[in-house]
Amino acid sequence: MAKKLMKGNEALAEAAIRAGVKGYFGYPITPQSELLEYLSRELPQRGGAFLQAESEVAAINMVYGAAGAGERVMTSTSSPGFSLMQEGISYIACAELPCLLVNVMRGGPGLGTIQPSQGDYFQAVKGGGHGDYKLPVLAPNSVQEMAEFVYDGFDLADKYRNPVLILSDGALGQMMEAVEFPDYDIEAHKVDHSEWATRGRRKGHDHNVLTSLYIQPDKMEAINQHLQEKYQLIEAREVRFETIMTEDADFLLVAFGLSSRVAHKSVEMAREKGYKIGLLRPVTLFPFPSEILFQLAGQVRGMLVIEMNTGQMVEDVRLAVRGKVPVQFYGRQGGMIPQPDAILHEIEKYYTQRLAVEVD
Amino acid sequence: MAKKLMKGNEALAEAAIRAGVKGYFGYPITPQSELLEYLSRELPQRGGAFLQAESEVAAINMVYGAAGAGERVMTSTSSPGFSLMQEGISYIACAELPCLLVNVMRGGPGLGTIQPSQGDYFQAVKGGGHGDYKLPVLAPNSVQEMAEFVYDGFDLADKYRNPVLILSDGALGQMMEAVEFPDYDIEAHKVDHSEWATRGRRKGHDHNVLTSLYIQPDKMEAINQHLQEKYQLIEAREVRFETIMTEDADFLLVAFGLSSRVAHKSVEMAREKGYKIGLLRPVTLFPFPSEILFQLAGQVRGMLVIEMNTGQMVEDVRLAVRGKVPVQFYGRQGGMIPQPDAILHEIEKYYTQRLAVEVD
Amino acid sequence: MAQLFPENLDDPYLYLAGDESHKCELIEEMNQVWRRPDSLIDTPMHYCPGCGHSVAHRLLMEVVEELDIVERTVGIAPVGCAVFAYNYLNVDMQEAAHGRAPAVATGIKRVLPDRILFTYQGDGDLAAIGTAETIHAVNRGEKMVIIFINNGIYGMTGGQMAPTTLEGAKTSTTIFGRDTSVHGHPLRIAEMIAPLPGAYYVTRQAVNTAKHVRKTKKALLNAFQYQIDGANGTCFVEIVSNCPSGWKMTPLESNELLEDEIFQFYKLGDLKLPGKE
Amino acid sequence: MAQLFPENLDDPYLYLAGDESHKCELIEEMNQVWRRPDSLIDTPMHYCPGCGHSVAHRLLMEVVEELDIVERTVGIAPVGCAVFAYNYLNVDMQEAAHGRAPAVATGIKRVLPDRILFTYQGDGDLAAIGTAETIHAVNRGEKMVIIFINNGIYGMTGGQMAPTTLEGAKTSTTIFGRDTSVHGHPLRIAEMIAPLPGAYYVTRQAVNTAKHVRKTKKALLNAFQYQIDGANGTCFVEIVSNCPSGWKMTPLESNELLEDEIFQFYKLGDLKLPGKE
Amino acid sequence: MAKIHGHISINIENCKGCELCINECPQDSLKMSDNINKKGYHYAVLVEDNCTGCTNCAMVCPEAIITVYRQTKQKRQPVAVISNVTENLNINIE
Amino acid sequence: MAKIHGHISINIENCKGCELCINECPQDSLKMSDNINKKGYHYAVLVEDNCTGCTNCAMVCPEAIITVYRQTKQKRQPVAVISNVTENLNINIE
Amino acid sequence: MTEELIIAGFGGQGVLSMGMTLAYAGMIEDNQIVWMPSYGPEMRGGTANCVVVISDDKISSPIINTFDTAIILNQPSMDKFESGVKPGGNLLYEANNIINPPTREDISIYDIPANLEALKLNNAKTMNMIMLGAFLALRPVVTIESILEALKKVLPERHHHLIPVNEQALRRGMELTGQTTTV
Amino acid sequence: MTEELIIAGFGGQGVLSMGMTLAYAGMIEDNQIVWMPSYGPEMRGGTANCVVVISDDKISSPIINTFDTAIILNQPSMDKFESGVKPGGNLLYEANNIINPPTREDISIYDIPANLEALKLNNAKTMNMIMLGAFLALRPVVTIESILEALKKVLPERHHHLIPVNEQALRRGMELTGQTTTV
Ligand SMILES: Cc1ncc(C[n+]2csc(CCOP(=O)(O)OP(=O)(O)O)c2C)c(N)n1
Ligand SMILES: Cc1ncc(C[n+]2csc(CCOP(=O)(O)OP(=O)(O)O)c2C)c(N)n1
Ligand code: SF4
Ligand code: SF4
Ligand code: SF4
Ligand code: SF4
Ligand code: SF4
Ligand code: SF4
Ligand SMILES: [Mg+2]
Ligand SMILES: [Mg+2]
Repeated sequence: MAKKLMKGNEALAEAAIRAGVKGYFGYPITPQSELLEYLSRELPQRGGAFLQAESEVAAINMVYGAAGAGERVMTSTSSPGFSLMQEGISYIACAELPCLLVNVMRGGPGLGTIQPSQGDYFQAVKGGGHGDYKLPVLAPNSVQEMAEFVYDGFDLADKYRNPVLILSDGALGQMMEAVEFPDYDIEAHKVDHSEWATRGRRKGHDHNVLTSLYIQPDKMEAINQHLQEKYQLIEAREVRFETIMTEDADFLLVAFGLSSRVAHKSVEMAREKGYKIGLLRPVTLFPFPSEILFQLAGQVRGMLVIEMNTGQMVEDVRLAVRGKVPVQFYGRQGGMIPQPDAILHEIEKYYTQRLAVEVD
Repeated sequence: MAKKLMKGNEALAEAAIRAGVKGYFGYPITPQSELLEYLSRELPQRGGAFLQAESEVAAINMVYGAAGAGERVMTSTSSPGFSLMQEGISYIACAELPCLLVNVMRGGPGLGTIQPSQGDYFQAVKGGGHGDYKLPVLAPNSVQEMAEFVYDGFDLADKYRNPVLILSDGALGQMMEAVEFPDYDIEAHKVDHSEWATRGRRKGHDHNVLTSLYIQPDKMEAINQHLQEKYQLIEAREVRFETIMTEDADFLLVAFGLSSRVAHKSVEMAREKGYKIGLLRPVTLFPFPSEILFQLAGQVRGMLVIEMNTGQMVEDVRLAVRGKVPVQFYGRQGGMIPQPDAILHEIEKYYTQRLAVEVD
Repeated sequence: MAQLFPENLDDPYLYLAGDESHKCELIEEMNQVWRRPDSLIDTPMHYCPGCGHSVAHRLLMEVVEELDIVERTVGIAPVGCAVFAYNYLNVDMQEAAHGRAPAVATGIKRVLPDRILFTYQGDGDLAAIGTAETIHAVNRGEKMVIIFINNGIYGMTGGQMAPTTLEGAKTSTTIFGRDTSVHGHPLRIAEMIAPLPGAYYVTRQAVNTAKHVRKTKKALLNAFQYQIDGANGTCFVEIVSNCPSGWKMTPLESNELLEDEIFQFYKLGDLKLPGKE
Repeated sequence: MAQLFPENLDDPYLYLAGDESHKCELIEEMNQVWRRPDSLIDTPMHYCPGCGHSVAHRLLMEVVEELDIVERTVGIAPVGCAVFAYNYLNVDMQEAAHGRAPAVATGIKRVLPDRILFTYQGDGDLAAIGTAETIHAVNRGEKMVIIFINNGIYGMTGGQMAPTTLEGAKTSTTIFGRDTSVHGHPLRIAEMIAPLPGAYYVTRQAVNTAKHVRKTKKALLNAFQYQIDGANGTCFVEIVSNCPSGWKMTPLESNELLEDEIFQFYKLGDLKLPGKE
Repeated sequence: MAKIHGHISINIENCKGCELCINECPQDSLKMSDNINKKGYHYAVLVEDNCTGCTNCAMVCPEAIITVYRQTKQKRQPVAVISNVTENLNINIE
Repeated sequence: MAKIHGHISINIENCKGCELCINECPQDSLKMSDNINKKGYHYAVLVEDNCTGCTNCAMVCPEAIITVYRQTKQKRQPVAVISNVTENLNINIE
Repeated sequence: MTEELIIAGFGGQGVLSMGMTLAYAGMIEDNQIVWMPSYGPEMRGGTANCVVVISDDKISSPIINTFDTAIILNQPSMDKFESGVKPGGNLLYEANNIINPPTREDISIYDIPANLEALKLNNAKTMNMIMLGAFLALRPVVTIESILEALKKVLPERHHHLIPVNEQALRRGMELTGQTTTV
Repeated sequence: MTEELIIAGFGGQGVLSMGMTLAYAGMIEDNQIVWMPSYGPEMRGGTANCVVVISDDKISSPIINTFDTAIILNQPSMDKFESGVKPGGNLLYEANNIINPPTREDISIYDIPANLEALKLNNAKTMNMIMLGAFLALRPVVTIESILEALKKVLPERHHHLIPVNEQALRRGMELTGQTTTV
């Protein structure tokens, strides 16, 4: 396939079509609107339904319906819109419906700014909605991955009957890079959901029912335990991460998404200066690569987590390393993006102050 | 003051009136509807405005408005409704408006069950809405506290210009216990918000503006940092917890809200059997009593966290103890409530298996 | 009359429960002129005695059977007393979040346009929290049947005021009666949406008398038939119903209230017929 | 004519920017028949050239000044191009979440009933995501003025279809034109809410010509006066406006489109006058 | 016997005693039993033999537990069969 | 001079060149400058002396940057003052 | 002293108010009390129940699933709660409403014809007070005076004239368990 | 080789498409590229800008705030970005649109009369290509052929007849920085 120059939002939209998306329901919001606009143009011509919903609340519930019908469907939004979807996501997770969600994050809280941010990490991985549920969360860091993770996302969703979230940000959504769409055989990846989907009663069968209501606590508890088992399976099987120059590292950066690219640059700069720095980039935020982090905690003498927020993933890193090494945090907020030299500065601070650093 | 026998929901409502609430905006949902119903009867007769909103989304935005006007206002709901409020809460937190929120939790995810649960812990303390914000979260465990925490909640809200959440559950809301309302001088607690509130332009002043929009990233970053400083202040000053028989404990239960009462009973049962068990009950979930937990981690040989969910606060406990002692979890879900004897059983398991237990 | 009042039973009426030995001679399948529709699952419903929801459920199943669309139909019942509708209606069903049934149904219809969709919503659901979803589904002319059970109250949650509650009516959040200057006015949703071009057929019916039940069935038959025929718009069937528990009265009293007061405000009849403005 | 075209300046027009030395003799305060209202903060607005939002802002400030309610007024502007209204309107202002301005204003009005409240909402805001909040505020008869800037598009986010977008209109989400059978019909919100008993005064105006501007001002004066007088309901002033950027045309073209097409669909005039049904 | 053209049967265990059927019966054929069913409800019973099988009771019964029978024309004993007309015609005595 | 009854001043640095004022002026008194202001917009200017001070331009100017002046009746040079009528009456020459 | 009690039956049988009266009485006597109802749509045509805990000590857990005493007013409740009575505990049931009587042998079972007795008092609604009286005779956790005092709280003013007949019912109930009260 | 470039001016000046053309050309030549626009309401009547990074190596960070080259088309952009040019870098600006020219002495500054030249070409819209040509003469990160190839991608089919005049503009721009291209 030839390379194309595309915005992240558009690459994601194009990949969704190539992954066989049958329904898209969304609402405009900067900086994800190109995704919606692209699909409004392309999807109806290429075999799917596009609908601009009256709100994000409506959009996520349309997804609930269409996913319940057993079709590949998705929505996308940005931070405030994602907050409005939380009730719906909790329903979808409980009813175990496969679908793809996209949050192209911007700076918050509140109306905030439309510039890129990673302030919705907690919302994404701890469950912004009520109750105990989890979404597999994929965090791309390039336009290429904005496209690739769509296929993976849909497949994971179908495999586990669970909504999957692509957690991106305004910069990844807006920027153009070269992208190559992998071959993907829609038919080969099709999963037959007719056993549970509400598509009209199958001949000779009882009706299918989708619900998240179990008024009897013991039944609801069983549902919770079933969900937890599924999430444990996902944790056992689907952890994805990238290691960069970790083999001999004595200090580790941890960063996801856009910040991982900046961190990568800092690692290169630091290596040039002779520091043995590595980078661990979680690709799945749930399931979180705790295992590798715990391993690396046995090797490095400290970790620095870089995020575009006030410190969210750093908690998961600390949970993973269980006190073995100090874990520090450097972040920028509100649309500001960490700069490689500022990170380098933090790294140098660490090396000069190493002895003074207490276990955190 | 004479004692009254009241439902938790009603005691909370009555306390709100005694604390001078001037506006209540809410929407019916089990198991918090009594709170709404009580205020619909009482508040208009006792100097406040009651309005049944058309939805939880509307309710939280009415609160945003009325809080912005500088009046004591509140809303209450239960889990699915609280999810719908997340966007609004993020706005309120960013605009720094004081108000009281109440979530009378029920079992989730999805529509779930109306029975009590603690499944919204993460949503409450990690921010269910987008962006980096925090709410002081008070977790009562009796009808008496359902009332008392209202005063405290409003005062904290005014003091820090921040929404405060009372995180309760269906059992605490529905059950009746004796309650005594403390003396509370509304006038003495009144805070003058006219400097920032939007009540009509003050003579000789420029207009007041309330917003959460800062389109320039550097400004938005400054807002974020300002908020973080405030949250750090709250963490330094407002941690509340209760210790029960911890002095000589070599094993610690940690539980909040309703589960802390059950855990208390288990501690008594275990003490009778000769086990040196203590209980740490976080009263504020944010700020979390990490300090005391870290201290106790130096004393006990293990901790067991009891929750009515699949394990949420346990993460904060683990973060607090930084790997010093193993932290285990026992929970029930979906409206099921941990039973004292089951907890005792877990404790006994711990003592018999102590040697086999690895550092978690 | 031996068959009607068999003397050998303690309770002369009990035989009617299906004791084969005491059948009236007419009790033969060929003489059956009405029986419970097969698609109404054979289990007791959770509704309070006399509640109109149950009748509406039954009619719905009669209609999908008669139109032979049991296997093409997907229903959405959001939260409200009818949230358990899926326990009774033997067609594919999705439970929906409060107020969002029209959005859920839209999602399904857009990806499976040949299915027959209906939503089944209460008035708290459709006229309060779900106002936007309702209006926009109708405004888009989503090809579905919206069944709107207007009982003027939040039944499920214990009798709070609904947008549709009549002026002066006492509910658990308006214990001194609905005061329009504080609580707003009773909302006639059907009147509001009928003028929308996306609304194809809008009618208001009731199920409190046999006559009304028959009319409602007719209305439902029409609505589903229009959808089957590919009508370019939404069919909206309001059923003004009772809620004996929420209204704190007996079923008979509740039906009287319907006739005496409620139908004065919510006038029964068609608000929009296909082809007519 | 020396004063009009001073020859000693490179650019003969520049002197008009306020160069005191080249004043026309009429330029004296006592001769001023119109000037920017004081409460419109003296700073350039961020709106695109020719955008109707700016005119509406100015009128609003003229009106609150003339009615002497600058110190009693609280305004709510939700997200949309007018989200920065607080940078221009020197009355107390709250920015609101998308669609929620009527709820926010309700909150304030209920705790401070003697304040004068207005919301200032776009059509994406009021007619899409905020449908429920709008309808219920009006249905409750909240004592406030709702100013509804209907420009048939989502201006702020780059020109996507709004519920109010006309049939056939091309937007960034309907690049082949709005097809009512897929995207729904253009929604006439004012027509929908005017019949509600909570609606006290409903009017549709425009600001594309001096004549329309004067009428709009009158309408706003009425609306605020009613609220000052304690009118028992909501005043709703729709302003059909342009969005040159979203429509991808010049301001003049956009105003032509208004006259040629848009006012045919959104008819200007009063939809409900106090005391008349 | 000649009067019986209709009949109903009620699944009384599922009756909730709402009395709507009683109210709706044009023949006053129904009344509430003094006894209760397992759920504790008094239940409706047919007490007269004048049921016409009009289905009114079934129409309003919320529980859909009333089955209605009616003597169909076809089933009524033919008194005479007249031939040589365009269609077969059975004459029944009402 | 006799023709000048109205006049306007435009804060050209804030003009966005939308041309609405030009279109709306009944006297065709305005046109766009060939020059641009600091923001890069061509701006409107008064080019005729026939302005009546009707305020039309100001009404439609989105930027609210047009100030309109008009010779007020009181200020115009009275040609004659006629007394002995119910009200003072100034006669101006238009 | 701690008494953990469940009262269960139909919604209309006065289950919740019976429990609330007892709870109030407990409070009047300065005990710790918890009253916890079942709630939600399961009330709709189904069973209603409430748990009452009365203790002279702090009540650690308001949620219990075994009981010192169960007062059962209909068959579904019997089916549900019989097994929850602690060995040695009491099970009182309204005779008329139970088709399948309880079978456990490790608890004391009392079959109270409260409906019948209430009809004798010409007030069917006093059934619950008869059951309460029967319970109090067995487990005198509060005095009858406190109950009467509590009734004043629980009953709205306009029903206070019914307190005498309720007292009658309570005393009749006490007789039915064949015990004399401590009063 | 890595070139980090910012192009900034008014919305209507072709800022974004200039950057996009360059980015496409970079891709055609198998470089790594990132094109990143400013977005959102700040475009409304304000400045628009885009950053282009072209590199033969992996681009770690798409977000930069110092630049090898800045192409500036109006005064507000000059005020904002002059300071961001790396010491030794290039600053090209459109002469006609700048009132206060840049003052830094540690960078190379080029004042390009692109508007004027575009008018000479009878197509005011080619201004941006003149600026691009001027840049390419200084920093031949891609060939002019690749730019022309890229234009085919960036321009909709119906505007392909404009490619020749754009080529003219590019070449004219190259001359203006007084250099000959590598082509
Ligand atoms: C988001 C949310 N808010 C509130 C509720 C609680 N709730 C459940 S049903 C209902 C209203 C029921 O009233 P209606 O829709 O009229 O149905 P009815 O029970 O009267 O048939 C409410 C408020 C909920 N489940 N979810
Ligand atoms: C919850 C949420 N969804 C979406 C957005 C993005 N958004 C901002 S303004 C807007 C619509 C603007 O259109 P309109 O209300 O018509 O105002 P206009 O800009 O046309 O004046 C949208 C969708 C948002 N800020 N918040
Ligand atoms: S509460 Fe009302 S609506 Fe619900 S089942 Fe009972 S009677 Fe019907
Ligand atoms: S985008 Fe449209 S509505 Fe927004 S400022 Fe520009 S012209 Fe006005
Ligand atoms: S079928 Fe008609 S006549 Fe017979 S019992 Fe029913 S209502 Fe009465
Ligand atoms: S209508 Fe049905 S449920 Fe009601 S009393 Fe008659 S048979 Fe029983
Ligand atoms: S005031 Fe009237 S006449 Fe004068 S320039 Fe303006 S529009 Fe023209
Ligand atoms: S209307 Fe105002 S902004 Fe527009 S051209 Fe005229 S003076 Fe300039
Ligand atoms: Mg209802
Ligand atoms: Mg708009």
